[in-house]
Amino acid sequence: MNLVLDILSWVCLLGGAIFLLIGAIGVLRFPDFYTRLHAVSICDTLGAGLVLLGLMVQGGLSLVTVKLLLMFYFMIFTGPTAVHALAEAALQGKLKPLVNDRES
Amino acid sequence: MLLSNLPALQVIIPLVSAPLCMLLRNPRHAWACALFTSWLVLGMAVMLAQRVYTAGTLSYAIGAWATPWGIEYRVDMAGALMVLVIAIIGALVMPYAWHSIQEELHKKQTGLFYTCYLLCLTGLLGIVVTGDAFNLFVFLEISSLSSYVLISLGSKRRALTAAYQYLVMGTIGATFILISIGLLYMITGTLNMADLAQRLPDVADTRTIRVAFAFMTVGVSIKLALFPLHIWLPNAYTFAPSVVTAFMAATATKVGVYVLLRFFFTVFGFHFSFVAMHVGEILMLLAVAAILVASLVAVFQDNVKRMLAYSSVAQIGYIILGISLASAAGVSAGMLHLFNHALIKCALFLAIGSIYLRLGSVEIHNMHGLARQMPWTMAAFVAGGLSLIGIPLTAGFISKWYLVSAALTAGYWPLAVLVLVSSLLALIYIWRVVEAAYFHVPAADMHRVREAPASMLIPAWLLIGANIYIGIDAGLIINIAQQGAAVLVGQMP
Amino acid sequence: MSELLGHYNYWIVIVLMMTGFYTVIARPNLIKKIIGLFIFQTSVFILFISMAKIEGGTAPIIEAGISVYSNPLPHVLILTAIVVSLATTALGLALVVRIRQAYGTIDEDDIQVQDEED
Amino acid sequence: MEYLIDIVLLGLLMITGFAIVRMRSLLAVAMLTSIYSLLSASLFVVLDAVDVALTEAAIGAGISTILLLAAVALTTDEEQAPRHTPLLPLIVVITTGAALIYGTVDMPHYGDPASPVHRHVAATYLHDTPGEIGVPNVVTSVLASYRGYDTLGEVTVIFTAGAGVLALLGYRTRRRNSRGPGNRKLVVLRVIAKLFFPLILLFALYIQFHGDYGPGGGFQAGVIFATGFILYALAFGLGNAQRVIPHRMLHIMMAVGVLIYASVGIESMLLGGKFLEYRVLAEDPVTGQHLGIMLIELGVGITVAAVMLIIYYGFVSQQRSGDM
Repeated sequence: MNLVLDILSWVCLLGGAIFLLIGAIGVLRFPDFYTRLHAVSICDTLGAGLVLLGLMVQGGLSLVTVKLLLMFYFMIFTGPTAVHALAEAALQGKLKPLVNDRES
Repeated sequence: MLLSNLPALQVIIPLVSAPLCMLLRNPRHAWACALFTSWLVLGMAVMLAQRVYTAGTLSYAIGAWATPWGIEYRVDMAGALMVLVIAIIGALVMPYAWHSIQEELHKKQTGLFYTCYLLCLTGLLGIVVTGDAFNLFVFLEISSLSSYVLISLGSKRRALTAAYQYLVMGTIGATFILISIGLLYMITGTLNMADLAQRLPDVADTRTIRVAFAFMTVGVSIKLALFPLHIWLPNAYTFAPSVVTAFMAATATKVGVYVLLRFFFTVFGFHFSFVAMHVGEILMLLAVAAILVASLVAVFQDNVKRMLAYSSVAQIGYIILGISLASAAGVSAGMLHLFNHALIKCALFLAIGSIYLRLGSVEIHNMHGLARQMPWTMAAFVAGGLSLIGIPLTAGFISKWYLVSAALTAGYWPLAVLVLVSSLLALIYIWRVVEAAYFHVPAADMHRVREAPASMLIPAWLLIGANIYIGIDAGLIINIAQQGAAVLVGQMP
Repeated sequence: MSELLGHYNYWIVIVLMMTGFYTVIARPNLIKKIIGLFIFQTSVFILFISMAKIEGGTAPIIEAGISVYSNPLPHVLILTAIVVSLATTALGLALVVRIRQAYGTIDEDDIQVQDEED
Repeated sequence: MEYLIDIVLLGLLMITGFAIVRMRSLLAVAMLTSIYSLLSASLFVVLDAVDVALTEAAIGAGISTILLLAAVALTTDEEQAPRHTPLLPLIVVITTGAALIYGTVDMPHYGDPASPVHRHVAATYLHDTPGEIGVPNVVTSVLASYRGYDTLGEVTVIFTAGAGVLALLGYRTRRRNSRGPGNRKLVVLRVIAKLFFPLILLFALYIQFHGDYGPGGGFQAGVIFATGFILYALAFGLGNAQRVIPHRMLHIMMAVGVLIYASVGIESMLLGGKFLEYRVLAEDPVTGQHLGIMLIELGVGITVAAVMLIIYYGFVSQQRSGDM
């Protein structure tokens, strides 16, 4: 049982790490601000979320898990809001999105 | 209860009255609060000095925790003298402040001005009485932060840049001090100064302690404006409100000197500081440079406040010179000059503040014929100037005399010549003001200038009176300075 | 070799401190200077906290079954120092804002030029 | 493993530090400074300093960044190229650094249990805290009791900063913000802010009163409390925030916090003890310590929260137009 939990948590942790990595690469490689935001939001939700999930599995049924759960709750609300606010600010600042049919 | 808690109350009372002062919305009430507190502090300082004079060093364990674990307040004779200096200046400056501040500051800022003044007082007193290295850092920051604010309240826009420059340099200095405290703690495992002094000799031969010593010296030197780290001082003194200049010139740098003395003699010990690290020679070199360069620069200033600021740098040079002689006579001469210079400079800056109030300017070329309009103020300035030069029968003479004799005893006769030369330079720059005020034809609109109010004249004249009194009968103050030096230099061969 | 490795932490911290210190004294921009001070101070905090670390220790919160704790005293000192650093930063930035209102620039050299004109 | 994390974090710190020196855009530098703080907070966790990490994250990465951004917004973003050769600064910096490196040679090794730091004073704190103070978090017991006077000084420092910013920037009370067309776009932010505002305040209270048992205490709680209101002000405009918590009230809070702290000390003097000697506050010395620590942490929290908000209001009210 312990082994199963361990494997499960490691899968989650590694998965989270991979998503974080993908997000980071995306921020570097994507052509403009709005697409980069898209990459960032993966880090916030899936990346961090999976890491937290993995840790929860490690923590078992304890106060730690409750705290992690609260953190997860906090992240899934704040992450998208922050990205939304950023995009909104960029739009207000007259930053034009990159439209297709042009290579950058 | 009062007597046994005196060392703590000395600092706590201004600390508590600062927030109270902020809550008072009426500027007059805030002023009254600050005034009352300053005089209360003075009363306690006198009581404290009396107790130390009769009973010897006082130690007070805050929170009743035994010494290396809790924070200790420790007041010896040197500390009591410093507390007395700060309290006297603080008490005399406050009655003066009312008119001056009303004129120079925006009405909304006056309440906050008095709050910051009380905080600065708290910080300075806290630095002097504490026996804990880190607590010293905390109170140093209280006094520094409040003095940045006080300086920035000056009426010209350059007050802002002066305060900014002081903030940056002061914070670098404070961070250096913090690094030094960290290194000391790393090697000895303690923060209490007495405990440090006990543990340091065993580990004094490590490179870490040497570096800690160097950082402490540089950090404190920035605070006390030792040449060439003085560059913040002229601007800060020139553009701060008059009261602040008078208060800070007399106390802030002096407290820096005191911290240096504490660390050199009490914490690191005479042997380590002066024999192993040769700090005496270095300081003497810097002090000589400070005296010569700053006096020379002062001669060429048109703004009297700036001129006196450079003169302050030179006078700090004298004090450091006394210390650098590394003898009991030298240190007591330094402490004597520290006390006297506080009185002299405060009186001079108070006189200049009165002139600024009435004339709206402190440039020499605007002061032509001023003596006829403001006879009492100018007379105070002249008396203070004479003391600054070191004419016999003034306090300045006494301390210079002791300084020269200490230098001669130590075999440094060129230093005696140096003191003479710089006194001549002082004569020149004071004379330029006197010449303009007494012997030049008054400007056309000079007749509109009135004498300063009594509340501003009396503090200046009290200080002048003290100056002359010390010049005639210096017995008590010399005795205290020598006792203070003896406590500090106790372990000296 | 272990002689050298024993101090690597401090050496990096010193480099960090000097990065901040350099920014303070070399950069003419007033905000950059404040940031430099902030970096300088934060790095000094790391120095303090590094010395509190003990091998195999845990955070100094007493719990049954744990006997080795890191040294709590530097933590306390640094808590104080962090607050002091915030106070300095806030005051410094407030000054910068006022300077900008008075001078229209936050570049040290420009300010000096204006001051000389006064 | 711990060493690996340590080295990686230090490496990242170095990269961030160099980037801060090189970058010209002050907005970017402000964000990098925040990252620097956050990295050092992570490093503090690795080094077992959880209380410090919490504080650094809240103060360094949180409030300081907000202040920096506000200052940049009020001044200018672009840093001019330096016009002098940085030779003298370089010499000063290299000398200082070399001196420090020279000093490290005789230092005890990193993590060495035999170093004097761990032996002399600190060992007693760890040993005596359960019996004398009775709180598990030794950092709290040293902070609030053994070295409680430092903490009073620290509150005074923060108070000074608040008074200073007030004196420098003054304040203007805003009328209630109008709901212009531009504000409609903030609707997502507003919903989330409304949702989280009570939670942040709740979390601040938790940090405030849980400080005896885990990381936390008055400072961190005060900062988090203030952050809640800053979020509110960001989403709904300064005018509305000032209706919730007016300026005059902040002045009073700022002073009252210091006074609470100091009066605990004075009370213990009146009861015949020394200044800040909490054990005389109750019959049982340990209960007295508990009571004292709780009261002073409350004082700290109130002052810190008030000052943070005063500083924020001060900066933001400098802006002439609308929302920030």
